[in-house]
Amino acid sequence: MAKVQLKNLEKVYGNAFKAVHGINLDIEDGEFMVFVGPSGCAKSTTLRMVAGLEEISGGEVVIGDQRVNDLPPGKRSIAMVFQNYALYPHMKVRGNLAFGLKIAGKPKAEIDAAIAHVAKILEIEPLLDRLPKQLSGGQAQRVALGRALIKKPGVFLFDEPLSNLDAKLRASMRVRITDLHRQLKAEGLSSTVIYVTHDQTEAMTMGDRICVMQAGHIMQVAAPKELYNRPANLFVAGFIGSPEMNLVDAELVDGHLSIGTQRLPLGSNLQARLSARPAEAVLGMRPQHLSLATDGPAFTAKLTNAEFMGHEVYLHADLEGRKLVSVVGAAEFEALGRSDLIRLRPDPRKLHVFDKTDGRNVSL
Amino acid sequence: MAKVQLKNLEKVYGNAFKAVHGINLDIEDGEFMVFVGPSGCAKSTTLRMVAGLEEISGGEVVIGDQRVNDLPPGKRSIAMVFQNYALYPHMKVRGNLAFGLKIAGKPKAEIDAAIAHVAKILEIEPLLDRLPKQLSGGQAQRVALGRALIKKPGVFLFDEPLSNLDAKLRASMRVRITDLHRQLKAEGLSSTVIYVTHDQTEAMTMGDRICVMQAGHIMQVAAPKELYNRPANLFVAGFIGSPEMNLVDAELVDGHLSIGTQRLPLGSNLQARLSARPAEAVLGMRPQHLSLATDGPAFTAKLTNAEFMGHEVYLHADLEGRKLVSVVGAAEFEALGRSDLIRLRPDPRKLHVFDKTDGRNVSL
Amino acid sequence: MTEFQALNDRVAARRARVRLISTAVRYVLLFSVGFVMLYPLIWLVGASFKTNSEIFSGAGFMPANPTADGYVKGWQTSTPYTFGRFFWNSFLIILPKVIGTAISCTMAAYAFARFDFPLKKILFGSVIAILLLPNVVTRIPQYILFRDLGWLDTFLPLWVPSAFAGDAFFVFMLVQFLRSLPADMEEAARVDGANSLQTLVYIVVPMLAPALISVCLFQFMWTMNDFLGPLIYLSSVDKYPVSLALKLSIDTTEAFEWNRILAMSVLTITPALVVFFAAQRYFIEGISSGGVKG
Amino acid sequence: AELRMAWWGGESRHVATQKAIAACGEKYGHTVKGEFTGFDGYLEKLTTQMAGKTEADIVQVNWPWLPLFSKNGDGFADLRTLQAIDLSNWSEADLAAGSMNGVLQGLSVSTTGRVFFFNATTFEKAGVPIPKTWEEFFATTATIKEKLGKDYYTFNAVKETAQLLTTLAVVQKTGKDLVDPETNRVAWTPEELAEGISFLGKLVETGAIRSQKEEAADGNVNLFEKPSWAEGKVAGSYEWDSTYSKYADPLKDGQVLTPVPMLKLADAVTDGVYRKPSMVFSISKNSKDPAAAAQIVNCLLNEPEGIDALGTSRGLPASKAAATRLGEKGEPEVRAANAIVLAAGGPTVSPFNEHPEIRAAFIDTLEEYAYGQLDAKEAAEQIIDTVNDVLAKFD
Amino acid sequence: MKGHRLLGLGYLAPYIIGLLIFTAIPFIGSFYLSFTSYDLMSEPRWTGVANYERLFTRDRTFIKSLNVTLLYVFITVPLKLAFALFIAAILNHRLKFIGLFRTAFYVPSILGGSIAIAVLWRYVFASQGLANMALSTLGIAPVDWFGDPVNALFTITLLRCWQFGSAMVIFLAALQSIDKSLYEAAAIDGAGKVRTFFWITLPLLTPVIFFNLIMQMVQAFQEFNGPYIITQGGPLKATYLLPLYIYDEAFKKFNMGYASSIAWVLFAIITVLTLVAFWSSKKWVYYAGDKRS
Ligand SMILES: Nc1ncnc2c1ncn2[C@@H]1O[C@H](COP(=O)(O)OP(=O)(O)OP(=O)(O)O)[C@@H](O)[C@H]1O
Ligand SMILES: Nc1ncnc2c1ncn2[C@@H]1O[C@H](COP(=O)(O)OP(=O)(O)OP(=O)(O)O)[C@@H](O)[C@H]1O
Ligand SMILES: [Mg+2]
Ligand SMILES: [Mg+2]
Repeated sequence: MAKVQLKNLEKVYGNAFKAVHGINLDIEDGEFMVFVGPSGCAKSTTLRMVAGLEEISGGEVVIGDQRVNDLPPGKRSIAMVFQNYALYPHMKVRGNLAFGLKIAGKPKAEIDAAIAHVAKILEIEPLLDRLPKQLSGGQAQRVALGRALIKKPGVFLFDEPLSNLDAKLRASMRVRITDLHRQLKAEGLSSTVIYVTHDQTEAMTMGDRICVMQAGHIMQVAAPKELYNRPANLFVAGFIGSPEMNLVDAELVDGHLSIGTQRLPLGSNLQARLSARPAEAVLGMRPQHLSLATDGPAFTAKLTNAEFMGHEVYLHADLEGRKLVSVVGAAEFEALGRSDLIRLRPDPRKLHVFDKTDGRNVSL
Repeated sequence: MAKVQLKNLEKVYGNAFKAVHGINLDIEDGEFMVFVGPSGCAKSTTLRMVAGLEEISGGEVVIGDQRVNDLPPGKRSIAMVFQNYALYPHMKVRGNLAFGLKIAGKPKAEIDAAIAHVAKILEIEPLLDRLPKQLSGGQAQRVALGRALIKKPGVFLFDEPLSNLDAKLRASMRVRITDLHRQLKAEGLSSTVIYVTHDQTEAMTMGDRICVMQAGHIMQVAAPKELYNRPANLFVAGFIGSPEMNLVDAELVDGHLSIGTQRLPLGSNLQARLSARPAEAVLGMRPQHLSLATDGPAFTAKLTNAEFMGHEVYLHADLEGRKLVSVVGAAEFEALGRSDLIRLRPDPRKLHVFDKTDGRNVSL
Repeated sequence: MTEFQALNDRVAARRARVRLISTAVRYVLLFSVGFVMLYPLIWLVGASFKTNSEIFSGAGFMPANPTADGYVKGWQTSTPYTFGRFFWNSFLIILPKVIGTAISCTMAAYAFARFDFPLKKILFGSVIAILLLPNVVTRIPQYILFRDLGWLDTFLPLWVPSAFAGDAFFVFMLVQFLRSLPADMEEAARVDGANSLQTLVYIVVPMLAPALISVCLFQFMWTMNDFLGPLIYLSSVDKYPVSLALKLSIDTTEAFEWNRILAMSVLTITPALVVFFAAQRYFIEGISSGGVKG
Repeated sequence: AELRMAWWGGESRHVATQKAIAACGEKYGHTVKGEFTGFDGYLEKLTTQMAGKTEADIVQVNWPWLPLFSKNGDGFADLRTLQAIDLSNWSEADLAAGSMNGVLQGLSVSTTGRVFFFNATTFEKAGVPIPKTWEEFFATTATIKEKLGKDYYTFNAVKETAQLLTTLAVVQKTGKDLVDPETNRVAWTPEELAEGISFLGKLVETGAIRSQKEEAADGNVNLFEKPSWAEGKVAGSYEWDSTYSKYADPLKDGQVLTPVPMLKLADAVTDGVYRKPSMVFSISKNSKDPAAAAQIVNCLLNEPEGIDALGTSRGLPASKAAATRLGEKGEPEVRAANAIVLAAGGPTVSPFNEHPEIRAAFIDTLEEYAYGQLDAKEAAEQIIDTVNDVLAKFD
Repeated sequence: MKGHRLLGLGYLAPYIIGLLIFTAIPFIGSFYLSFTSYDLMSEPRWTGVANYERLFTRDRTFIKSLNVTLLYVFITVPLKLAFALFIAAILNHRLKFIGLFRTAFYVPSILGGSIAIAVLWRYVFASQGLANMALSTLGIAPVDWFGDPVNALFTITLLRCWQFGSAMVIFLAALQSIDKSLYEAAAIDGAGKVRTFFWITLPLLTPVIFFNLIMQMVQAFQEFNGPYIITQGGPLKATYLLPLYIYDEAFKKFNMGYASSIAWVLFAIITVLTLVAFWSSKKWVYYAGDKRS
């Protein structure tokens, strides 16, 4: 059992800077939990408190059934993969893998067997006798993964493990890690994962649940689909999804949507869905839900830029000073012909309305 | 006039390694040309020969109407933006912008005016009195851009300027740079751009034309759409597009497509399109053109992983040992229900066939 | 096309010429500086094979009538012991001193670079203060201290202070070096279950190796050359290290034989030079990275 | 008893002394451990040991250091209280020289003094005889420079030799040592000293010696290390009698170096010889067994075992017993030089002549004089003032 | 994580013990002695600030020696650093045998104390020595290296500059760690070699220049061997550096108390100058600043 619970977890740095403001979070056994958020939001700090690398200023961390606040990292049944791999530069790959077991006083035969096993899974057998500096980024990352795996920890901690890799490698390592997680789970091994990233794509594709953080606070914890479809607040809405959700000041009156001077009748009664009626509303539309209208009512905007993505095109438009992005199919864009003005229609069922004052999504 | 011409350009490094094998390329005045290719393919080397930072071993570089082989970089009417910004760390932003003009002996008033102008365009006015280390990545990149802009060069050279930024920033800087290019062009300023990247998304979205390189050779030079839809060879096909094109050994017989033991009738006569009949063929299908089939003939594959991307889902499947990726709408995937096996049907009009021996696309 | 080629060739030739000249100038400069740097060593070796009168006849280094006399006589010494004995004594002083220095300075540097504790600033200040204090004056109080400890005429005063990280310079150097190393590997080790001592031994020390090697080398060379320390603390001739033995035959009021002294000088610096040349790569890496992070 | 004995020296002295202490130790059933080193650093080591009261039981002390270590005669054991030593072997003068404040602190091992060495070969080459008076000397110098060349010098005087030459000139004129034992102040008037200094100046002017500046330009190389000395281009010097070989050995091609009696000024009242114990043996007052130490010292200096083993490794012994036993042993030239020193007349030399601060006062001031920063009169006054200041500390 | 604080002290324990016993006691001892009259033979006698008073009011030698010392430091340090930097800059190119040269240039620093070197040094700079021979082949009049009071100090300075190895190695490492793209950016901005050096390289080196400056300054203030062996402080005390003076007072003249007071003044000067350097460094040293994770 390797549940992880954060209870009122706080962190105050030596310079009296409060980095983490009383976080509460339960991570289930075997769950793949992703911490995501912009740089400096205290993802690493939180993770490092779980690991025992950072002193806990308040609250507690429970791993399994044990309060671990006062346990050293080595005793917490965790393993960690660092952003820059942190391989021991003076040991061969084999030595890197063996180190933790050696420290634990495991017999040599057992260590060798464990290394062989892990090396096989990660396909790093040919690398075992190399030094870290003789490894490519992806290889080093796999060795770092191996060093974590070999300990059979209750909880895996990852701190932006892929951010030093290039796009292609990142995509393939992403799949590799989730595969691995599934495999461990299938084998019935403890395999709780806490994975820190600032890349929303990684978060979305990898996490069972995602914990979105900002400035030391949790903004929302939910499964990726939920986050994408029902962001709890402006911050989450803006952070999750690519390209970013369009967020514009708007007015909703009488089944009509006004942006700037333009006014559009909404087919469905969006207003009815609102749980509150904010004084000032911010309207959220995902670029994918803002389509080119050939006929019918639509907003007219100036096309400023079109990014060709192969199958799709990202249209950047200017609606009376408000920048909007719309994702349309390449063929559809083609059909549009050369034109400066485009007509855009949001999908009323997919609109979000946020209260500008507190950022809450009032349209859930 | 700032056309750039590369004529039989060659580079042999001191260790007798031939990095560039006689490249010919004409870049029009005002054109945004992207060099793309995997790491080590000599993109940078080529760019640096244009810049004058690397000696030219053979052939020539012509900028405007002038052969510049023997001109020092400062005299070539070029400006360059580096991957790691290469801001002078000991000078304030203002000093960084001013350096080139000071060297050129411009009067102070003129320099100040130029700085004010550029700072306004790039919205870096509040940063002018900061040191580079006090800038965030995006800000530093804008300053680097400013340092190039302020010189009003004939040609802008970019060497992976965005690869140190995170995904979000990269996306917005991408747009900013193309906007800027357009703006310069609109103002009638010389604004030829050579932009090096290994990121195909950047290449696709930014370039007027893209030059795909591999191992010191040009593989194809074309507009993004052309490249995407009509890749000249296996290399370009695999490199351009995200997720990568599925490339599998296949047989095309009698209007049927066979992969492994499975055989699928093609509606259209793909064979008729082929310009040659390769002994061994490689079939190329973009993930976007491999859709879930609810009925009708299709390949059956094992679903190994599904990456949720918000609007879309990347399905990773295994077809008798061949890994395939398919991009499907989230809703579509939803409808599929929990299942290990999926049925995939390629769009026959979008299939590419390559000759395995020389990699040529025979289906154009 | 041929015109092209010709032009290219001409330009290439000119460029090659410029490069050749610049390189030549550099090498000439470097070689001449190098010569000036090394000449003393060459002279020393040459002169040690000269006869006494020839040594003073000029600054040339080639002996006219080479003789190994200096070495033969020098090795015998005026004592019941040969020079070998003095080398052995030097070794007995150097070995514990170097080991003690390496261990204690590493510990101190580790503490300063990686831990927070009360009075840290003041204690680090003391490192700097020791660095700045001219050591002539502490000699007498120190001597009396060792006398009271009963350590006179033993090797203890020579290496015990070093074993307590007394060489501030080394502590300083290692702290600088350690600060420039990322702490990630140490954190990884702690996650792997290593306690701080294990982390120090298995992770920090290996990474510190270049700096440690230069510390050991410096300590080796300085100790080998140190004359005043042994002079003051050692009285028994059978405990003399080579630095002291070298001066045994130098009585400035009486005649002395230069070639023997030079021969022994050569022998004396040989270990330091051998060790230096053997380890110079690490050595230079060590001091440079120790110094870079001001 | 277990005893320690400390000395400085060169090769031969170390060997001889080790033999001697072994022999004497055996004779009296003591073990004596030698602690020896070169001259460099010896003073510093002894100083530290004296400060820490850890000096060896028997110490070889340079005679001029006595006032430093034993200003009041209480730095070392009082040798007169130690029965084992047969003091009758020394002259009263020797004993007086080894006493501080009337207490016998050190036993003179040998007597040494400065004599003139001339390169007979060079003089022969120029066809002039070796001079006997300063007047002859200046004349000869002129001839040699004329006949052999401007780069020939007849004399050498740097650092302490310059001091001692100045002293010689003054003493010959006045018959007085630097320090008046009655008043413990400088016995010379500024005028007298100034004349001595001018004498030094005259040596430079006449080209007998090289100027201080030229010497410095060569790095103040020791005379015996100079090629010009080896070649006979410097034809004379004023050196310790015991150092004959040091200066004779480097001479090339069979040139002959001859010790010569004091050159005298026309109006000299004395030879003005600078004669002193070269070094003394003292016994530590912290010694656990001073009696045993005394036995050893006596054995070394007065008994056959010690005398035979030591030979002339510390010069010709001052002890009568040793002198008798050694007879004619030792190099003849050294003996000749020593004979000159012993035969010459002059006032008793005070150890203050070589007190480090007084010596520094001389050397520094003479240097300023040589560089033309002071005239002879000013230099004399400056020296006398400084020396008196130092002496005052010993009142 | 608690107890971490004490752990640090634990690792520092040897240093602290050593500091208290082997350093602090003599340190305080010498400070005490500086207020006494102590001839080593009899007990120290308390004299209050008399030593210091004499130093600053009546001791001409001290003033002279202090001047010489300051002059020496202010000549040696810049000269040595400039030379080290110059050689490092030459080495900082893709040349063959870099390792060899680097090693060769370091050798003098190892030979340092050997008396044989002092002997040779005298021959090199004697009036008819190698140095003057070399000059005469270049048609330059011979120089009075040791005889002239001004030159003598300079000659000692040369000896110290000859041991430029460690400063050079540090410069070289710093030079090699400068991002090449900065030079390229400067080239594209049109800056030539000279301007690039003064406007880019030099400012970027300021941290190591500062480090070397402090180290060399501290060393120069404590210089002893060179003048001791070669010139004995002369001529006319032109090379009579303070450490030499301290040594003479302590071990030749037996004024240990007085020597201590000079040493403490020297210590104070070094400390003050170091502090001044640190303070001024804020103005001219550019700090890369750690990019915190
Ligand atoms: N040792 C420290 N002392 C003081 N403040 C710190 C320290 N470490 C981190 N912080 C601050 O705590 C906050 C959270 O830092 P943290 O490293 O956890 O962010 P992060 O979310 O991991 O960011 P990133 O994505 O850049 O890694 C930041 O504002 C940071 O400046
Ligand atoms: N100075 C050099 N000496 C020798 N070979 C070099 C040198 N610089 C580059 N190369 C080689 O030339 C080839 C092209 O290098 P280049 O840097 O141009 O590649 P690139 O396409 O820019 O790659 P990246 O995407 O990694 O920047 C590579 O194989 C590289 O190893
Ligand atoms: Mg982080
Ligand atoms: Mg590149």
